[in-house]
Amino acid sequence: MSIWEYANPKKFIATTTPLVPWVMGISISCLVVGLVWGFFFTPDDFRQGSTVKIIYLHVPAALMAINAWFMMLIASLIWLVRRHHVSALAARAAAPIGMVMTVIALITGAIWGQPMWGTWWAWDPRLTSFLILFLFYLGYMALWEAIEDSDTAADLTSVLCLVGSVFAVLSRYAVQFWNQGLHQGTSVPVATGERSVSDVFFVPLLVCMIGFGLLFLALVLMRTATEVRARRIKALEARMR
Amino acid sequence: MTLNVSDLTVVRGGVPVLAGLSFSVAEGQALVLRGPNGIGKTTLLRTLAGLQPAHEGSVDYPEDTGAYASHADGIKGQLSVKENLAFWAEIYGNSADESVYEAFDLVDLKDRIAGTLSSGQKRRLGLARLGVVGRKVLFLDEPTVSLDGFSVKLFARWLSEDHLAKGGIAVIATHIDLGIEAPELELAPFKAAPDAASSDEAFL
Amino acid sequence: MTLNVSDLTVVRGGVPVLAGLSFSVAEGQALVLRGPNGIGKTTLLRTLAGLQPAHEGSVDYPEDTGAYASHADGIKGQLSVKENLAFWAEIYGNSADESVYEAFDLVDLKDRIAGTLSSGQKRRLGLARLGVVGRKVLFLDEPTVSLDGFSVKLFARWLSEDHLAKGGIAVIATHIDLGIEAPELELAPFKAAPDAASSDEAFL
Amino acid sequence: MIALLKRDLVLAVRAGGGFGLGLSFFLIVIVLVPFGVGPEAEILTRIAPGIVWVAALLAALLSLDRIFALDFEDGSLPLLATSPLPMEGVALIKGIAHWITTGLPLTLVAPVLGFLLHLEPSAFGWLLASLALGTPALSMIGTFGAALTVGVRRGGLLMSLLVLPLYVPTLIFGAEAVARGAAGLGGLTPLLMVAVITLASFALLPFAASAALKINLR
Amino acid sequence: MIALLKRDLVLAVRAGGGFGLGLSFFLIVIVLVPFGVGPEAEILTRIAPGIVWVAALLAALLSLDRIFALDFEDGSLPLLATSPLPMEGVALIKGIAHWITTGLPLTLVAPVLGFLLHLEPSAFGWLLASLALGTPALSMIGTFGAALTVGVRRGGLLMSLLVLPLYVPTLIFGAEAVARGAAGLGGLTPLLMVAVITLASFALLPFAASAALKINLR
Ligand code: HEM
Ligand SMILES: Nc1ncnc2c1ncn2[C@@H]1O[C@H](COP(=O)(O)OP(=O)(O)OP(=O)(O)O)[C@@H](O)[C@H]1O
Ligand SMILES: Nc1ncnc2c1ncn2[C@@H]1O[C@H](COP(=O)(O)OP(=O)(O)OP(=O)(O)O)[C@@H](O)[C@H]1O
Ligand SMILES: [Mg+2]
Ligand SMILES: [Mg+2]
Repeated sequence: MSIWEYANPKKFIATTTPLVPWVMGISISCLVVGLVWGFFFTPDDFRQGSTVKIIYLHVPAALMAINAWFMMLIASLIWLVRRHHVSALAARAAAPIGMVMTVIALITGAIWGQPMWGTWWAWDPRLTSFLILFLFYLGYMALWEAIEDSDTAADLTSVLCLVGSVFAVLSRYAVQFWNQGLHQGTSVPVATGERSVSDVFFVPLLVCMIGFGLLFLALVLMRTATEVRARRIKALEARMR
Repeated sequence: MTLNVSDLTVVRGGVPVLAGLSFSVAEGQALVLRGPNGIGKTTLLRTLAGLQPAHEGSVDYPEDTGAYASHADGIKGQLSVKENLAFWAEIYGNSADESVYEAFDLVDLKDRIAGTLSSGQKRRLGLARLGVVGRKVLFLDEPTVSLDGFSVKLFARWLSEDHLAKGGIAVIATHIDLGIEAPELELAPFKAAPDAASSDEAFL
Repeated sequence: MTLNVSDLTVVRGGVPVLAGLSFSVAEGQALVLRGPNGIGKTTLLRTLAGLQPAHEGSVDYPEDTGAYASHADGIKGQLSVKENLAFWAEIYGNSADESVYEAFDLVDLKDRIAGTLSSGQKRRLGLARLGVVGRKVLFLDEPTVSLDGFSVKLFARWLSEDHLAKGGIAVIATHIDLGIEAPELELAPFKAAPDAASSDEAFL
Repeated sequence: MIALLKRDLVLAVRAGGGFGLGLSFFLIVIVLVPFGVGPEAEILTRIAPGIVWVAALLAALLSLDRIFALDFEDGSLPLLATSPLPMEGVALIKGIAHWITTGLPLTLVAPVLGFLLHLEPSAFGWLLASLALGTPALSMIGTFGAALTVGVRRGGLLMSLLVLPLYVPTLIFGAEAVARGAAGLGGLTPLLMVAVITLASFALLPFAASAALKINLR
Repeated sequence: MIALLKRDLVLAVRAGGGFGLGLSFFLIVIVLVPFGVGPEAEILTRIAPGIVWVAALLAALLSLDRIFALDFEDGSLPLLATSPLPMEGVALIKGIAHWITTGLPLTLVAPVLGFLLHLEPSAFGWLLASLALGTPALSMIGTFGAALTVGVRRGGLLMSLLVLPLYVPTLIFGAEAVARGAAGLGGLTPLLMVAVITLASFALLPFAASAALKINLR
């Protein structure tokens, strides 16, 4: 028995359907615990005041936004190499979720930026590379939508995902180069200091991250199952003709 | 050299259209594909030419000997007739000699910009391309569309005397009579059953 | 209602191609244009349809009764068969009723995206457009290209029973036999002499 | 005419999210400028009105060549020309359809992008108003340009060349209205000029476009 | 392969001045910016490197969709795919032809336009070098984008959406090289990065483009 057995659409649905409620349940528990803990039971930061609490949404969302693309990359590779339909559909299913995560990270970042930097938006390298990531998601999804034949769409989006990943890394490097060179006035997002802040902040953050990760997993499983069923309907319709 | 097709299933838009096709065409022979509109002639020819993968079964002929002519001619309207032919000849590493223009009655049109040709003249130019590629196995999709009676005869003459007689092979989809001697293959019996295995079968 | 053409000269790319054409087609009649590739059938039909001006002579039929069908079908690949027909019907202020689908054997294809049709199916859809425009005078340029024998008969039946029998007129350019009773006009004798007056004559 | 408008909108949506795409091009152009110019907020604030307008113009431009080209290639255009629809109506509808798929979504999203370029807060209203009044002119002028070049292969670039000078007045007045609004000077005069250009385009250009189409079909 | 390159260049010239048009688009975009932004010299000097680069990028972008679309529509592409030319070679040649008709003339004329935008005199050399090294990458990346979207109707805008984020690194390094040159900081590092991107694009993207083409022709 190999793991590829689960790449069979029917087997996939049969295996994952009972799992989804559990994953979803744990994820929601983690989120509730993490967010409530973070929002109500941690002290205000002496420098940032209560605005620091947005970190419980911002950081996990940012993390998942990147990981979603990474997952799509792996799923695309599996499709190109082994041609399992489920992996192509999983990549398709992950894209909108990743995009929403990117948007959440951008919006919470913007909301945070207003009190911290006095501006909603700055062309900071990290912010900028997220904007680019958002564009990649947009293009990837648009290509899926634009092509009628599902296998063709899967092939082309996989190629795009591969090439896009290389360029995304390159962009990230470019953006850092660009901004550092021009000497940005605002402080870099608190990538440095914050984690050194006591566990009071860090533990609930960790819980939230786990919650977001599981939420992503549950959503991907659900959406993949939906894509599989949509494909099944299409196949059945084709047969009826 | 022969073209061997065995147990072929061809798919279009995820749906199998023809299944269980087997035939072989020997050197110097042509095969005429017949069948009503939408039976799958174009799909079959594209599969034979290697533009799309066979869903099942195999297609076998020596590599780099095939050439395909589709409904569209691949003619550049901005180039002259001569330039169009010279381009394709060069791509295939040949040169377009005078006899091709004669065979397809293009001598007078040689320096005309292809965009100003009439539909039949354009089609003659598209067919003349086959005369310069120097390939042995031709897959022709309705080659005589828009041609008048005289031009159809010209084409039939070129096909039998200049191509088949020199050891070529041709598979031709057509609705009209070409006036060449060739076995016909009626495709209707090979129509794929609606529940035949498709590329989506994993989802059913 | 008749279509009267008198002493017509038609021009293509500044060069006259046909000259001195006169004919008339009465209600309920069709006229089949014959002639080798490049003689000027398409040019003539475009002139009759009013897409290009007559160089000399006159074309006369009641205004807003003509419809033209060219080599290209004007089908939108992204729309379904039904949507394509409904669009043209609406443009002409009509509606596409069931009988048109039957007349052109499109009932099964009604909800298919037109881009996935085979070439013959597409052409049938293009012809079905003529069934929804409700025009009396049709100018048809090689309507049966790519059609199989059965579809040609379908079209001939529609033309004679649903169009001509109801007082329509049709001028049809074709290279194959349509199987309808209609006078034929051979265009070769009307080929314009190379020194015939052209639009550039002022420079000669 | 409604049928044609409906069809064009349906086609725009079917062909892979027509609306979304014009919009994302606009977005991307605006995002690219800081990459070129650098991230300093003061500079961006200063050039934002001009850049948003230039981006709107380019987004409109990029989709122009499809207004008639697709209909020309598949033979619909001669069929429309011999149909009972007047050619002026066809041109008008094509312009309107282009605006609905490009200008309208672009106008709605422009404030968000002004924000990325650190546009002065007081200018947002002016930006919205000037785009709402000005983008229809861009679509209609573009339709005329597309009609002029419809038979020409590779007409896309030729058309840009013809259309861009025609866009200049709209661009100047539109950007000026926003810039004055940002400076608190009141941009009513340029805004009015934009409105005049739009009205005049819709009153006159359909006739010119129709003439150009008929000539190109000959 | 030479035959294909020759044909594409001849077609570009025949189709109404291929070279001239890409160039004039570049020119017009650069001329439009002062209309939008206002004529102050200091601001223009400041944004000139970025604007020239963004304009080059848009000029390249505008002609991308024709790289394969025309060949697809008239049926040449399946014929090329069944010809002895490897598809990678076709993609490579198409990229080169696009560069010769767009990137090359644009690079040659860029200094003149830099002048219109009051570019710092010390930056002209950097501008020329960065465009010469960077525009080939724009063409090759664009060829990949065009290959991805070749079968798709209205692929033009979709392609822009896919290609523009891929253009970001080239744009940043290119504009940065000029900006640093203008500031007298020495733009060698970004220039080197541009060269690396170009080399890598030409080494790898023909394969990706060829894969995409084959899939689209299926
Ligand atoms: C739209 C604006 C913003 C975006 C797109 C954004 C994006 C990101 C990204 C991508 C990460 C990286 C996650 C990781 O790799 O672990 C991150 C982390 C973080 N951001 Fe933001 N950010 C934004 C605004 C802000 C603001 C205004 C602040 C607060 C001043 C902030 C504070 C942080 C912190 C504290 C982290 C965690 C850093 C770490 O522990 O590594 N961000 N953000
Ligand atoms: N995406 C699709 N989905 C479903 N069916 C399709 C799709 N694309 C094509 N078909 C169908 O596949 C069949 C085969 O088409 P093909 O073009 O091969 O026919 P053909 O024999 O060449 O017909 P013609 O004589 O009209 O050219 C047709 O019935 C067509 O309608
Ligand atoms: N710009 C031009 N300059 C010179 N001759 C031209 C030009 N355009 C078309 N012609 C010629 O005009 C003639 C008439 O063309 P037309 O398309 O009307 O022919 P047709 O009878 O429809 O032919 P077919 O049966 O092939 O469709 C052709 O010989 C064509 O080569
Ligand atoms: Mg066919
Ligand atoms: Mg003709």
